[in-house]
Amino acid sequence: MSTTGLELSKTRHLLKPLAWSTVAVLTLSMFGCGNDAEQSTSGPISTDGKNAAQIAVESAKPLCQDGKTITIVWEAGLQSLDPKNFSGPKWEEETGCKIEVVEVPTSEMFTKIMQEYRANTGAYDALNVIPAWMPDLAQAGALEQLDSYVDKYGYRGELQTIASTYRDNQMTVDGKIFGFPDDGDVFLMYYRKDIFARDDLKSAYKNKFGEDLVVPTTWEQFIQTGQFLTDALKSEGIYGASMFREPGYGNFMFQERFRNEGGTFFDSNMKATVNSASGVKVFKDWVTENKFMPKGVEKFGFVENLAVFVKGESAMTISWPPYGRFAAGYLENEEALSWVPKTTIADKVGYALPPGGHPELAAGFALSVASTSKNKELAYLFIQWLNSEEISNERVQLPYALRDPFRDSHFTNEGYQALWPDAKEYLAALSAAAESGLLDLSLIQTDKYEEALRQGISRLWAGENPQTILDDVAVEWDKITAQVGVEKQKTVYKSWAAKSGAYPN
Amino acid sequence: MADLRISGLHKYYGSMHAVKGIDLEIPSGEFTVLVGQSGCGKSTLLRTIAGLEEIDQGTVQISGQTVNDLAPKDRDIAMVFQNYALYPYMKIFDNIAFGLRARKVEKTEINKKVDHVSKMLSIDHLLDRYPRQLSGGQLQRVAIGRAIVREARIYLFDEPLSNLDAQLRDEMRGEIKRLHKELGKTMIYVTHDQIEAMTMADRIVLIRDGKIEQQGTPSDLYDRPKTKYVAGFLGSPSMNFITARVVTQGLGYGLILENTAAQLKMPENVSQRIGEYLGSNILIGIRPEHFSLNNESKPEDSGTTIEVSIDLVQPTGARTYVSFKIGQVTAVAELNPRDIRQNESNLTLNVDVNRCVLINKDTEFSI
Amino acid sequence: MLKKLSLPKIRKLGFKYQLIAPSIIILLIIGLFPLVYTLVVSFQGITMMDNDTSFHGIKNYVAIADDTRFWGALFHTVMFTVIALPIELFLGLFMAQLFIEKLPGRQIFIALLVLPVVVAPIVSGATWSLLLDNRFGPINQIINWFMGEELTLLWTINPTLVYPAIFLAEVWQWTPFMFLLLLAALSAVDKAQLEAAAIDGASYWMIFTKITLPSIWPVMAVAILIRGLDLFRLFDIVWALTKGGPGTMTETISTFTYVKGFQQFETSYTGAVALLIIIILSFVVIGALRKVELSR
Amino acid sequence: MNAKLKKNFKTGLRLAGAVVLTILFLFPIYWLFMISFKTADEIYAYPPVWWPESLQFSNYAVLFKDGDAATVGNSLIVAGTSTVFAMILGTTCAYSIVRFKTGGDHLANWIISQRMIPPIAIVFPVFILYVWFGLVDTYFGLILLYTAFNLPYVIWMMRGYILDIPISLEHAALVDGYTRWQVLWKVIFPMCRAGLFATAIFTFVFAWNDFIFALVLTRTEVATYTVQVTHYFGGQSNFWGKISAMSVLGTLPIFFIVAFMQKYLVRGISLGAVKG
Repeated sequence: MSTTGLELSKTRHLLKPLAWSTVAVLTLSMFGCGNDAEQSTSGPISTDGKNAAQIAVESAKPLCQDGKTITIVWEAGLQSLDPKNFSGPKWEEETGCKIEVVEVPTSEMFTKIMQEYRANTGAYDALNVIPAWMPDLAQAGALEQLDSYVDKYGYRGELQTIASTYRDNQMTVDGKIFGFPDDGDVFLMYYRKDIFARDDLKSAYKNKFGEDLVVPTTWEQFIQTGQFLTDALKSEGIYGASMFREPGYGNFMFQERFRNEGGTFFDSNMKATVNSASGVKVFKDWVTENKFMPKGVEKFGFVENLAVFVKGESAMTISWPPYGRFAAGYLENEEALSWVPKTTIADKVGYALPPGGHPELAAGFALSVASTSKNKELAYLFIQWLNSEEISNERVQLPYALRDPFRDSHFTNEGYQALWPDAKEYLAALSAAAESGLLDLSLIQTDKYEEALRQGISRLWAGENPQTILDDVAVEWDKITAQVGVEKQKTVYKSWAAKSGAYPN
Repeated sequence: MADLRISGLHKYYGSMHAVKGIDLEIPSGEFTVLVGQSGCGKSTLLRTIAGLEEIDQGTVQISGQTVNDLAPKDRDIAMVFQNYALYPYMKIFDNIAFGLRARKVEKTEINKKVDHVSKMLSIDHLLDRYPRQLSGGQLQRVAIGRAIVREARIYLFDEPLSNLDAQLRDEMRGEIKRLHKELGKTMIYVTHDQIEAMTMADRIVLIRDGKIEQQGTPSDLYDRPKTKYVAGFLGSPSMNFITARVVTQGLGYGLILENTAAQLKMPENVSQRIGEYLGSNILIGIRPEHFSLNNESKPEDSGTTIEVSIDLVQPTGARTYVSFKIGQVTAVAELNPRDIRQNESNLTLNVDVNRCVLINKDTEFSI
Repeated sequence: MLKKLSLPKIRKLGFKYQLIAPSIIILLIIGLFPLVYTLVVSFQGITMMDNDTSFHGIKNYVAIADDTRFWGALFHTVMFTVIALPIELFLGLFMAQLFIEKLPGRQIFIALLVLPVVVAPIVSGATWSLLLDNRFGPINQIINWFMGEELTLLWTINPTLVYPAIFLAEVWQWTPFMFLLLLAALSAVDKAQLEAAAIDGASYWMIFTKITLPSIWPVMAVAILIRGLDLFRLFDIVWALTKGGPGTMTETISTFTYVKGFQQFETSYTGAVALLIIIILSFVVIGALRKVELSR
Repeated sequence: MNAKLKKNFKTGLRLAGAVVLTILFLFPIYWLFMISFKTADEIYAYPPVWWPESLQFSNYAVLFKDGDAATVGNSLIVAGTSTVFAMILGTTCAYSIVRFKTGGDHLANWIISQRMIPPIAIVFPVFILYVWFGLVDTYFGLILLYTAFNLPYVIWMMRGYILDIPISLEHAALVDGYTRWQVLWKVIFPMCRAGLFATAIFTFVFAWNDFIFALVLTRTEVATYTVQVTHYFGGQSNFWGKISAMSVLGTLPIFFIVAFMQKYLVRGISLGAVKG
C-alpha cells in the first residue's frame, strides 16, 4: 500500500497553534472615522443664462486641467453602458476629466458603498443610490450633503423641473439634498391591444360576465380577466397575464398592492401591520393569479417575464418602463440588447396604470456624491451635468441603457415621442404613473425590512400559509424596529409617511 | 606532509554524540579507508571533512588550512556517494560536467575533461543517456567520473560500492585502486566492508562508536590488532575467541581451553607477555586460517593440537570451512578441501600459536 | 558539554530562516492578523450606523445564543455535510469499483468524469440553476417525459425540493473528486493480498470489508476530512442557487456571515460569529482527527 | 468459452454503466456550453431547446465588446502570478522545514492549520487591511491573498515531495561547488518537478475559481471572471446568455490545463495522501 496518509497522528496538534493565534491580542489602531471634509462655502457663481449642463462643464474645465479621474459607482450591466459608452466619453471630451465606472450588481451596491465608506478609502467619488437607501446612507455619513453645491452652481432651477414625485420624494433626507433623482422607475401595465380588441373574446366575455372586456382597473377585474383570457387562449399558447414573482421584485409588487388594498405598514405605535387583512389578501390573490399564469411564474424576474411577454405568450404584465421600449422593438438590433428575445408584438402594446391606479415607484436611482471622495467638487459637477435637463434628455433615449424619463421635459420630448409609433402614449402613461406613484418604504435599515419581506414571499411560493408568513414578517419587522430604536424609527417613518407618495390619497 | 589533519573533532545530533573526539592525520597521496560498523560515525566523519556537516568542536585542516568555516564548495574536495547521487533529470554528460560548470570552467575545457574521464572509465558511450537508462555498475562509474573530473585535492568515497552485486564490487574495487595509482591523490574511503578495507587501503582507520579504535596498515590491524574488537572485525569468517586459563607448561606457559582438556603450549615470545596472567582466564583469538589439519602427527606439533568433532562442513571450492565445538564455543577452521576425508567425524587440528592473538578478558586489549 | 557556535552554524541558521521568512510573513499578515482583528472587533459595538469601538464585553457572544437564524444556519451546514458527504463517498466508491478493472476507453472516461471538479463552484451553482429552472431548464422537462404529465417543480423554491437541488449540484461537483481519490487508493491495494484471500475462499464481501476497506481507509479518511471542511464552508453553490432561501431555509454559516457582515454591516456581531465558527471548526477537526487516528 | 462469454458480458455491463455515468456527469457542462450558443429566443423558449438551431456567438460578442471578457485575463494574471509566487515561496519554505526542521512540528502544524480557516471568517479583516495599504482592487492585492491562501497547501504538498529527494543529491551539488541557493534552484526544483506541477494545478484552480475573496476585494479593475459571472444574476434578473458565455470563457482554460496535466491530478487533489 503506497499511501502515507496525512501523517495523521501528527496533525492532531494542528489546532494548537490556531489557539495561540486567537489568544495573541495586538492592539491595533482601528480604522479612522469618516473625514468631515469642509463644505464648499463660496457663493454662487454667475450663471449668465447658461443651463446647468453648461455651468457644470465650464466649472469643471479648470479643475480638470491636470487630467483628473472621477470614479462613479453604477449598476453593473446594461445600466453602466450609459457612462461607459455615452456620458463618460462625452464628459471627458468636454472637460478633460476621465470617468471611471465601477460596475457593481444591484445586490452588492449598498454593500460596496458602505464598505468603502467604512474603510474611508476615497475610492468612489460619485454614486448611484437607490432612493430607499438614501436615509441609511445619509445617516451613516456616507453621502455628501449637496445643498451648498446646488446653490453655488445654480442648479435649483433645473431641479424644479424634475417630475414632482421624484423631486419631492427621492432627493432629500430631513430636508437636506443628498441626491438627484435620475431614473423614472415606475411600474406600468403593458397589455396586448390586439387581444383586447378581438371580437370573439369580447363577445365570449360579455356572455360570461355581462360586462365588456376592458383593461382591468381593479385587482378583482384583473383576476377575472386574466383567468378568462387564459381559459380562452391557452390553446394558442397565450396566458392571461405574467408577472414578477421572484421575491426581489415581488417585494416591490407587494408594497404597491398592499397599499392599493388599503394597507399601512405600521400603526401609530410603530407596530408592524403588514399582516393585516390587506396583506393577507394580496398574498392570497397572488396564489390565485399564479394559476392562470405561465408555469413556473414563481421564479419570474425581469428577463423571464420580458421573454414571455415579447414572445406574445401573455396578454398583460406589469413592469418597469424598458418593457415598453423593448416590446416596441425600439432599436432591437443594438448589439447590447442581444439578451432580449426578439419582439413579436411591436405596435400591439398598450400602456395603462396597473390595477388600483397607484403604481410603485420601484427602486430607481439617484445620483449622489460620496462623503469620502477626494474630488467632491468635480464629482458634484459631473452628476449635475448628467442630471441636467440637456444631458438627461439624451440619456433617457439611449436604447440600450435603462434610465427612464423623470423630468417633465422628458415626457414631452418630441424626439422621444417620435421614436416609435406609440411612444407618445408610452410617455404619457409614464407621466401619469409618476404622478400617482407610490414610494418604496424607506426607513433606517430598510434593507432588513425588505429582506424579511422577501423571505416571506419565498415562503409563500414554498406553499406556506399567508397569514402565518405575514405574522412572522410582522414579528421580524418589530424586532428590527426594536433594534433600531422604536422612537427613532417612528420619527423616520412618520416623516416618510407624510410624503405625498407614501400612501394613496 | 599531512594533507588532512583532524583534531579533537566532536559532532552531536541533538543529544546523540556521534563523533567523540577524533584526531587523525592523513598523509598526502594516501588511500585511507575509514571502516567500522554502520552507525559508528565514519560517514559523519567523512561528511564533516566534506563540510556537509557542521563541526561542533575541534578543527579540520586541509593542507594546513583550517576549513571549519568553509562551505563545501570552497574546500576543493570531490565526493562519490553511496547511492551515486546522480541527477535524474540530467544526461550523463551534464551530470559529469555539473561540478565543472559550478566552477565556471570553460566549455571546451569541460568537453575535454569529460571526454578524458569518461574514456578512462569506459563510459564514453553513455554520455547521451539519462541515469535511469544505465545499470548499477555504469552508474557507479559515472558517479566516480563526476568526482575525478573535478581534479580536487582530496577525494572522498562514501560506501560507493555497497549497492553493487558481489562481482561488480570486486571489479570496481580494482578500478578504484587503479585510479588511485594513476591519479596519486589523497583519497578517503568509507566502508563497513572489511574486505574492501583490507584490499584497498594504504591505511585503515577503524572507527568504533565515534572513536578511532586503531589505525595503521592493513597488516598492522590484521596481524596485530590492538583490541578484541579490531581482531574480531577484520577477517572473514571472523576470529574464534576462546576463553583459556594460563598455566605453567614446561619452562613457559600454556593455555587450557575452557571446558576442554586441550592445552596449548605458548611459544617463548608469547610466554613473556602472559606471565602475569598465570592462573587467570584470558581470551585466545585464533583466525580460521590458523588452524590446519594434522594428518600425520609430528613431534614438534605436540602441545599445539586439539581434537575436535565436526559439526558442519561448508565447502566453498577453494577452501572448506569446518565448524566444531571447543568447549561451549563454536569455532570455524579454514582448511584445504583436499585434506578432508569423507565421513570423518573427528579431526585433529594444529593451531598456529605464533599467530594467535591473546586478549585481556577484562580490558579487551590485546596482550 | 558546551556547544561551540562556530561561524557556519550561524550562516546555516540564516539560510534556513531566509527560506521560510517570506512565507511566514505573508501567512502572519493574511492568517494571523484577521484573527486578532476579528477578536478585537467582536468585543466592540460596530454596526452600520455606529462605529462604536468601545469595549462591549461579551455582548455579541450572548446575542449569538439567542439568534435562531445563526443556529439554523449552523444546523443547515451540519446537515449539508452529514448528508452530502456519505452520498459522495459511496457514489464515488461505486464509480471507482466500476473503473478499477480494465475497461475500453478507461482513461478517456476518467478524464471526462473529473471535469466537474475543476468547474468554479459559483459557475456550477449557476449551471444548476439553469438546469433546474422550473421553466427553461431541462430537468423538469425530463421528469415530465417520465411522468407523462406537465409538472412544474419549483426546485429552488419548494422547501421539499430545495435541499435535493443543492445536493444535486454539490454531489455532481464533488463525487468525481471522491471517485478519483478512491480509484487511486483502490489501485494501490496489494493485489497479492486479494488473490491470497480469494484462494482462501473468502467471499467478495469479506474481501471488501476485511482487506480492501482497511487498505483504502487512510485515503478515505483524508478525503472525508478535506470534503468535510469544504462542505462546512459551503458558500458559492448555495449563493448561486438559492441565496439561502426560501426564507432562511438553506442558509449556511458562510452565507449567513456574508449577509450579516457585508449586507447588514453588523461588523462586531459578525466578528463574534466568525470566531465562533473557527472555534467550532477547531473542535470538529480535532475530533475528526482523533477518530481517524483511533481507527488506524 | 463460457467463462469468456461471461467475462465479456460483465465488461459490457460495466462499459454501459460507464457511458451512462459519463453522460450524467457531463450533461450539465453540455447544457452550460450549449446555452451560450443560443439566441435569447431559444434560451427563453418553453419547453427548452436542447440543441440550438445555429451556433450563435452573439453572447460572446457582447462580452468582448463590453470588455467583460477581459476579466478572464484578470483571472489569468492573478491566478498565474499567485501560483508562481506560492510555488516558489512554498517550496523554499517546505525545503527549510524538511531539511533543517525549521520551527519544528509546531510551525508545520500552524501552517497547515491556516488552511482550515473558512474564507468568510477572514475576508473582512483582510479587506480592512488592504484598505490601509491601498491594495483593494489591485492585482497585487489579490495575488498576495491567493499566494497566502495557497501557501499552506503548497508547503504541505512540497514537503512530501522534498522528503522523497535523496539528500545526497544536494550534498553532491554542494561538494561540486554550488551554494545552497544554487542547490535549491539546480537540484531541488528540478527534482520535484512532478510535484510542482501537481501542486501548481490546484493552486491555480483554487485562485482561478475563487469567488468570495474576489467579490470583496475587487471593484472593476481586477474583477475576476467568477465575480463577473455573478454580475449577470441578481441585478436585472438572470441574463442566462451572458452567464453561460462568461462561464464557458472561464471554464475552458481550466479544462485545457486539466486535460494536459491529467496525470498529476490525483496526488494534488488528495493533499498528497495518495502518491501518484
